Amino acid sequence: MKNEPSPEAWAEMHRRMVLTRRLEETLGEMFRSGKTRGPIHRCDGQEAVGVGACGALGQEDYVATTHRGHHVYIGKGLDPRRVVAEIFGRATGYCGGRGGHMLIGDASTGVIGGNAIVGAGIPAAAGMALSIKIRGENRVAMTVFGDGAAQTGICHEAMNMAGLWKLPVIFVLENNRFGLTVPQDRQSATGDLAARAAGYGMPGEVVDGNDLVAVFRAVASAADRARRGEGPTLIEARTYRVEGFSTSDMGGYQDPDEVAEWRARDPIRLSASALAPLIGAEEVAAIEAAAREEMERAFQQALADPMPDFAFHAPSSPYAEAH
Amino acid sequence: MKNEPSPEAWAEMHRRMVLTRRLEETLGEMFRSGKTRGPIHRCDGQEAVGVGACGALGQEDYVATTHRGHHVYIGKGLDPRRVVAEIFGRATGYCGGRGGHMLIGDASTGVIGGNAIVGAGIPAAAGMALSIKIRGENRVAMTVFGDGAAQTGICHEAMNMAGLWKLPVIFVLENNRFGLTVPQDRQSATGDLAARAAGYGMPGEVVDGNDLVAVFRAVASAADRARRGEGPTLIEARTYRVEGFSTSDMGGYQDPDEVAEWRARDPIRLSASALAPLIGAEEVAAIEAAAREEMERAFQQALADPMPDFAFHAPSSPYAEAH
Amino acid sequence: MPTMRYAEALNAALREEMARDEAVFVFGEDVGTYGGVFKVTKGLMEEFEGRVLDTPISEQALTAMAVSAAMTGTRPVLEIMYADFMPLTLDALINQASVFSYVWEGQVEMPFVLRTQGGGGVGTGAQHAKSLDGLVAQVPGLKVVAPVTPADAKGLLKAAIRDPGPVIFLEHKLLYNTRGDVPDGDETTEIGRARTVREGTDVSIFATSRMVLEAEKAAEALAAEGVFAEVIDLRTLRPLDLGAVVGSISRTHHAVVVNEGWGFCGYAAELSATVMDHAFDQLDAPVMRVAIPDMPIPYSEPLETQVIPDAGRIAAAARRALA
Amino acid sequence: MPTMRYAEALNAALREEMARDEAVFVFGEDVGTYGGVFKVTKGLMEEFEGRVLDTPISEQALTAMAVSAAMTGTRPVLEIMYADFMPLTLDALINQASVFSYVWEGQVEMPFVLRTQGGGGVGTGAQHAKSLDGLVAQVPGLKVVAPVTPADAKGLLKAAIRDPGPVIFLEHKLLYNTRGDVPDGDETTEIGRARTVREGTDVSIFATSRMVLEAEKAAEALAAEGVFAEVIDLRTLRPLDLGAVVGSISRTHHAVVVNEGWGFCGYAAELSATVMDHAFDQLDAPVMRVAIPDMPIPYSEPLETQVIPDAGRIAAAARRALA
Ligand SMILES: Cc1ncc(C[n+]2csc(CCOP(=O)(O)OP(=O)(O)O)c2C)c(N)n1
Ligand SMILES: Cc1ncc(C[n+]2csc(CCOP(=O)(O)OP(=O)(O)O)c2C)c(N)n1
Ligand SMILES: [Mg+2]
Ligand SMILES: [Mg+2]
Repeated sequence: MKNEPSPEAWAEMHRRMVLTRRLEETLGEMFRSGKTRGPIHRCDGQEAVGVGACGALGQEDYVATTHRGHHVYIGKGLDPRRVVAEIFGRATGYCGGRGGHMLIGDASTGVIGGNAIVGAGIPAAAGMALSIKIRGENRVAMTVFGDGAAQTGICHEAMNMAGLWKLPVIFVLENNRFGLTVPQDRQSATGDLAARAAGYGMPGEVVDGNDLVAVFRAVASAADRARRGEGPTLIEARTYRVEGFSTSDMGGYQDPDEVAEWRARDPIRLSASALAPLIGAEEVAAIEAAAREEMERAFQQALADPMPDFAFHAPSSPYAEAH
Repeated sequence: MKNEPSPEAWAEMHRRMVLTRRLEETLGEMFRSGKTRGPIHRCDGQEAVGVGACGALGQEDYVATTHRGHHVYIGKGLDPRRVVAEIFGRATGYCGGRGGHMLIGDASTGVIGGNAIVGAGIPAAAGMALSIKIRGENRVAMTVFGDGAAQTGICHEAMNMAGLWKLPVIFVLENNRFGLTVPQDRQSATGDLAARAAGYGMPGEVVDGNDLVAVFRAVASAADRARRGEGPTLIEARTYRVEGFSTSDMGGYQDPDEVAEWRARDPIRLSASALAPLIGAEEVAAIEAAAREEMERAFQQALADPMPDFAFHAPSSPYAEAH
Repeated sequence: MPTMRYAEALNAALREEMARDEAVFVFGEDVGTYGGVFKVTKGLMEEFEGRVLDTPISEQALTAMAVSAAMTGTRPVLEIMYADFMPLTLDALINQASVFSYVWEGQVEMPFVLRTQGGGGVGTGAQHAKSLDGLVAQVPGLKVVAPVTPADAKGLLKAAIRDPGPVIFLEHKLLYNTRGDVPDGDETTEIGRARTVREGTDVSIFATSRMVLEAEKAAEALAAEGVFAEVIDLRTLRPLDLGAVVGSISRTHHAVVVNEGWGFCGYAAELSATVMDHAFDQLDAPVMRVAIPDMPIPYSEPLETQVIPDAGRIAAAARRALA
Repeated sequence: MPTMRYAEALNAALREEMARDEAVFVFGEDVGTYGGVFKVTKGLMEEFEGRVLDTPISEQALTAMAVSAAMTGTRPVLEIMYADFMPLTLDALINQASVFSYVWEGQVEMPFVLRTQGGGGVGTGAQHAKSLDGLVAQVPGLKVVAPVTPADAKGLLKAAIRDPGPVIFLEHKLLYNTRGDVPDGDETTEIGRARTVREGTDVSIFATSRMVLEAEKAAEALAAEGVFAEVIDLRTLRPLDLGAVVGSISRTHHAVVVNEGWGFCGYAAELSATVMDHAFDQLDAPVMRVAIPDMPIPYSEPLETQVIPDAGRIAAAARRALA
């Protein structure tokens, strides 16, 4: 089948899902023991979206993500240690501690980047795609954004221009059923977000966001389409936010039955059982164990890394120098 | 037929179309002889949209319009003399000369109001509808906006909320085929703007924007729907901007054949020939002559009115007082 | 006089005003079921049916809707979750709210309140820690208040809701859990009046929002050195209490201005310029500006603490003024 | 040295830079087929195929796209038709452009130019006549320039396009038709350097954009009275040429600051505060602020002329400073 991941590629994506899962779980534990700073937005249960989507791209392709982008960071191949270091404000983090977990960027892998303004990744990716088109490059740009972000004005403007100019961009709508605490049907006039694609002259497709390979396939086809000059695609990956909005979440707005149902469809377990026939159950188990260990090491190293030193940064204002 | 205008109502709308036409033509003449100040955006050829839409509303209903809203002002029953006075910056104008032709407002007739920020009338009307809903009133709010405005982010956000909350609002998209100089197909990824309504959980309908009664009917039905609590409607009225964008237009981007075709479908002539069988051709002619005279008088009076006196207006800043 | 938390004081103000006046309604992201991410709107949705709305993530249209709803008979109280998102509201404030209060003067009132919270210190990063006071304080026709005590939080919010014009209400994320005495019942704090927190003879410290607490600490440290600082909580940023500013400087002849926004072109600049305009002859030394250096707010703790003004920097500025 | 109009000088700069560097592209509303409403982009679409784009009316996304396109290898030059629409661009400037230049420091450059034009005087009304210099000058990481002569229009635009960071380029609607000598070829004007327009000994007048012309007239009027004013065209609003400001005041000991934005919290406030910070001891009198009073700009001629600063108000301020 076209755009099917090779067993090796799948195994690598599986590994990255497990890395992400351990990242999120460890962050949760550290939050509970008071060792994190600022909000943390976990994406466990949604790993297949970020990892599957990034897995279908090349290193040279660009991706913009959100406040909940750990699966994209890891999915695009960032070094877990430097991701963790950034989350803990270390000098060795991807932003030297300046950005924090929502703003990680790494030009060398095309992660440009995390973004904590809801919706902002959408025009960001469209702008990168415009750049690609102007320069005549073979890259594509992608953004992963939320169902909440789909209601922002900037989403409309960016998608219209992407459709109009047939930009090489892939819009991955990660529909986890909530925008912060508000369920999707109380923030959107339609339950069918993918259908809005027609209004922007592009195809809209719904995929199972907990199915790694389904996400991979959809994005791979969209990337092909984009590289052929046929323009953008909207892919709505349906998943569910099984954790709270962030570490500060006080809960009380989610339906526990729904959460349990989705937990039962855990993307890592689904991937593992489909991958085992291809590479063997032991191999899957070995990959998972190694990934868990790698993430543990990443935490150990990152937490031992130094904090950054402060430096003024205001090249355009004379006022700062006076302080 | 339901929501058919009575002959009297139709005749009154016809009169208002002619008033608007004479307003625009006279402004054009005065511009050419250097007697206007600032830009003027003429709506002649599009009178049926504003006049037909406002004709289907009551005085208590709200309307927000654009930089090109003369047909809405006149259609909602504003006094031509005070409209002209505002356009010429007179103290007797609807804003005492403070607003100019793009910002006319009159609370007593629900004109709230003109707006020169493209797209801004859309959330304005949605906000009025929210107010109506909160207060449990029987009014509706309407906005007339352009095909250019349909591409703004604020349009998306406002329509989504209107659909979500089933607000009593009518979105009249006056598609005159241009946003300033850019044709519709070079600013929108889709030619079918009404179809976007589905993404906001509301019906979308296309009507002939040069057919006064078609516009009236569509808006009257939408108003009924809104008053029944069934929410908003998007009505795309297809027309054509037969004049330049504004008095400062240097032309060169319109297809003369297209302009000629649409001029042949003049909304006033179409209305006249359909109205004549109902009230008699002489009556139609008499209405038109009276309207032309009334507008002429309005100009004479308004131009004789005094200019305003300046007064500071800065209740919230101590700085202004120092000047 | 009961003691309560700042967040509770705000909640009480909302509850009392909603009970007092049916035209008051509350909307914003997560303000309903969840009671607001800072719990300011807790319990209101159950208590006031239909008058508390959870909204989509649509700051731009929400603000525009607050403006028009306010012009048509309701008194909206809109929550914008972070002051960092105020740029999204600025078209509605600058091109709508500010304009219509002047051009339609007398025809419509515009009683809306936009509540938001800013400030740094807890690792929320460059997109969630800013105080953009200078942006909104620039807009004619708006009032801008920033209470630091729970009493003023309640008193100013009640006054803001009753005000016939738009009021921007600036809270601070580090104040919600602070406690203080709050008068029972219907007391309001007059908009436009500063508060003398501590009398002094040597130097005047003018501060806003949480910076008032740092100024108090600075004053204590200075007192230990025999320097007596007068601390003025401006409370209202626009209209500024000119009398309080000039009066204090006429006694101390030295001034420090403190604001948690950027220095260059920020609110502290206006304070310095105001003193220049109105009290130059009283000054024995230049006004000292204490503000955020002209750079984004970094995430990592050792970096962030360097940019947020604190008692140490304020005291140092006072010493410089007196040197 | 050929003489040309300001608009032609800008056009020449764009043409030369587009020819010099294939990464430069131009986009914005009506900049293509029509050549821009002020004709600045005339002829470029034909000359540089695929590198000049007419856009939808989507200021918010367009600016965000300029930011990300600039980070991925192109040099976008975006036209925002009126400075009044800058609020729509501010999220992209404050939360994107400003942030990433710091948090990803070194990883990406961000070479984009946002051209816009502001200013009043010709009856364009409250939504089309503002100068919002203070809004954009507040943002760390941006450079802000405002040429008044055709030579600087060309020289600064070329420098802005070549700059590795974001530059906001402020034009003025009343300058496009002014003429002046413009050096041939590749000359640029250094960003960050003010220009002494006229030397003087008694009072320094610091002005921006078109206000420089009014300041010159004021200086002439003052000279007739025996008062010699030094007129400084700041040219760059951020970073401000502190040396030029302090240097001039050290000679004249009196200062007037002139900006066509609002006074309270506007750019003139920063100028006054800058003098307070850096030249207080040199001052024999307070700095006089000349700006737009804190109100919307009215439409009608006798009202509008009262709010736009002119030579008369500037000269009066200089006399007050020297009184
Ligand atoms: C413009 C803006 N408005 C509000 C917020 C606060 N906020 C952060 S995340 C979030 C919900 C986003 O929902 P969604 O896009 O579905 O992403 P998810 O958290 O579900 O991944 C909100 C309201 C923000 N960061 N930016
Ligand atoms: C936010 C904003 N961007 C740009 C403009 C400049 N402008 C004024 S009218 C116009 C075209 C509007 O097109 P459309 O909405 O179709 O209205 P029409 O003029 O065709 O009636 C533009 C770009 C503006 N006033 N506001
Ligand atoms: Mg979501
Ligand atoms: Mg149009």
